[in-house]
Amino acid sequence: SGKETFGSTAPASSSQRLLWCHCYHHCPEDSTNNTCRTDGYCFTMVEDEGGVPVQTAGCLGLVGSEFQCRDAGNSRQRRSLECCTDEDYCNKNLHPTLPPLKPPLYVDGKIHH
Amino acid sequence: ARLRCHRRRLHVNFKEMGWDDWIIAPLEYDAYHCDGACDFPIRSHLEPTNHAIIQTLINSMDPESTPPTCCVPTRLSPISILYIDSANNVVYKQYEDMVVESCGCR
Amino acid sequence: ARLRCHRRRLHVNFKEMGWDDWIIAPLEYDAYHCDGACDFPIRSHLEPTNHAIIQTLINSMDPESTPPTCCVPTRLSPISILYIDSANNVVYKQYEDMVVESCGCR
Repeated sequence: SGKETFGSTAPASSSQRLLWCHCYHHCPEDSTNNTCRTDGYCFTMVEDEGGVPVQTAGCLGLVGSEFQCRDAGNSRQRRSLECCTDEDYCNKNLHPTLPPLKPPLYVDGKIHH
Repeated sequence: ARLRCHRRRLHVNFKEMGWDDWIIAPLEYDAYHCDGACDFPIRSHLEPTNHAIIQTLINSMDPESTPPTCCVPTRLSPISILYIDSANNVVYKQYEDMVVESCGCR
Repeated sequence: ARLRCHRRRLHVNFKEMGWDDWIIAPLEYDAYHCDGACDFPIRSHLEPTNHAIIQTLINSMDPESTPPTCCVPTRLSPISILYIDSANNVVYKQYEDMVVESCGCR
């Protein structure tokens, strides 16, 4: 699930200023020093990859940010994403944590995973 | 894990395609192509549409019901080709959308 | 054989996505998505670019070296959504590119 910390400041683009973000794991090809720029939001995400929490970070565009930053509550993979826009590299201060494991389904007395 | 959506090399050789009987120049050029995964969240440099974002979210909720979005060219540029037309004239023409400049998830 | 590139149903339910805490209406809509093969020759209604045609030809010459082109939305339309924003205002906004109108090979 996604925690959106949009805060009161409007996204970068409304003042035509692009926001710098910290990025790792899939930065743009022309990225330098693990940074990227966007008209929207910085994000940090943690996801469960085979039992190991993997953290990624980067830039999300303004288009669709209401959807991506909120994420869908019940994605198959455990993950948590947070967005920010208040200052350059604000995603360095985001530390999302994995949502709790969903309890197995109890149906007709048997445990169904 | 599969690499994420990015531009990859694709060298086109018109001679190998058997087109050197009508194309004079260039006989080869770098067209590039797009390949790689489009998974959540789709980064800004992949310029997703709202639909691509919605589809990606639904794919992550129910992968069997909906495929992920696809990594395709989002910006292309032309090249000019010198060739012999069907009336045996030598023609120099600009062909649009021949070279991938950037890729995105759609 | 796999069906050729075409538009398929995709019903989006914002409530199932957990968004009924900020979206007032509509709580569901038909977004559609694109799926299917892009094989040679790419028909005109799939509006291939020159690059898509070249890539398709090279894929048919050497499938291992180059993937086929991908079936993606080529025309999209907006929908308007009534929602509550982060400052608790009720907002009615048009979201571009939310519904697939046609698909093509790119």
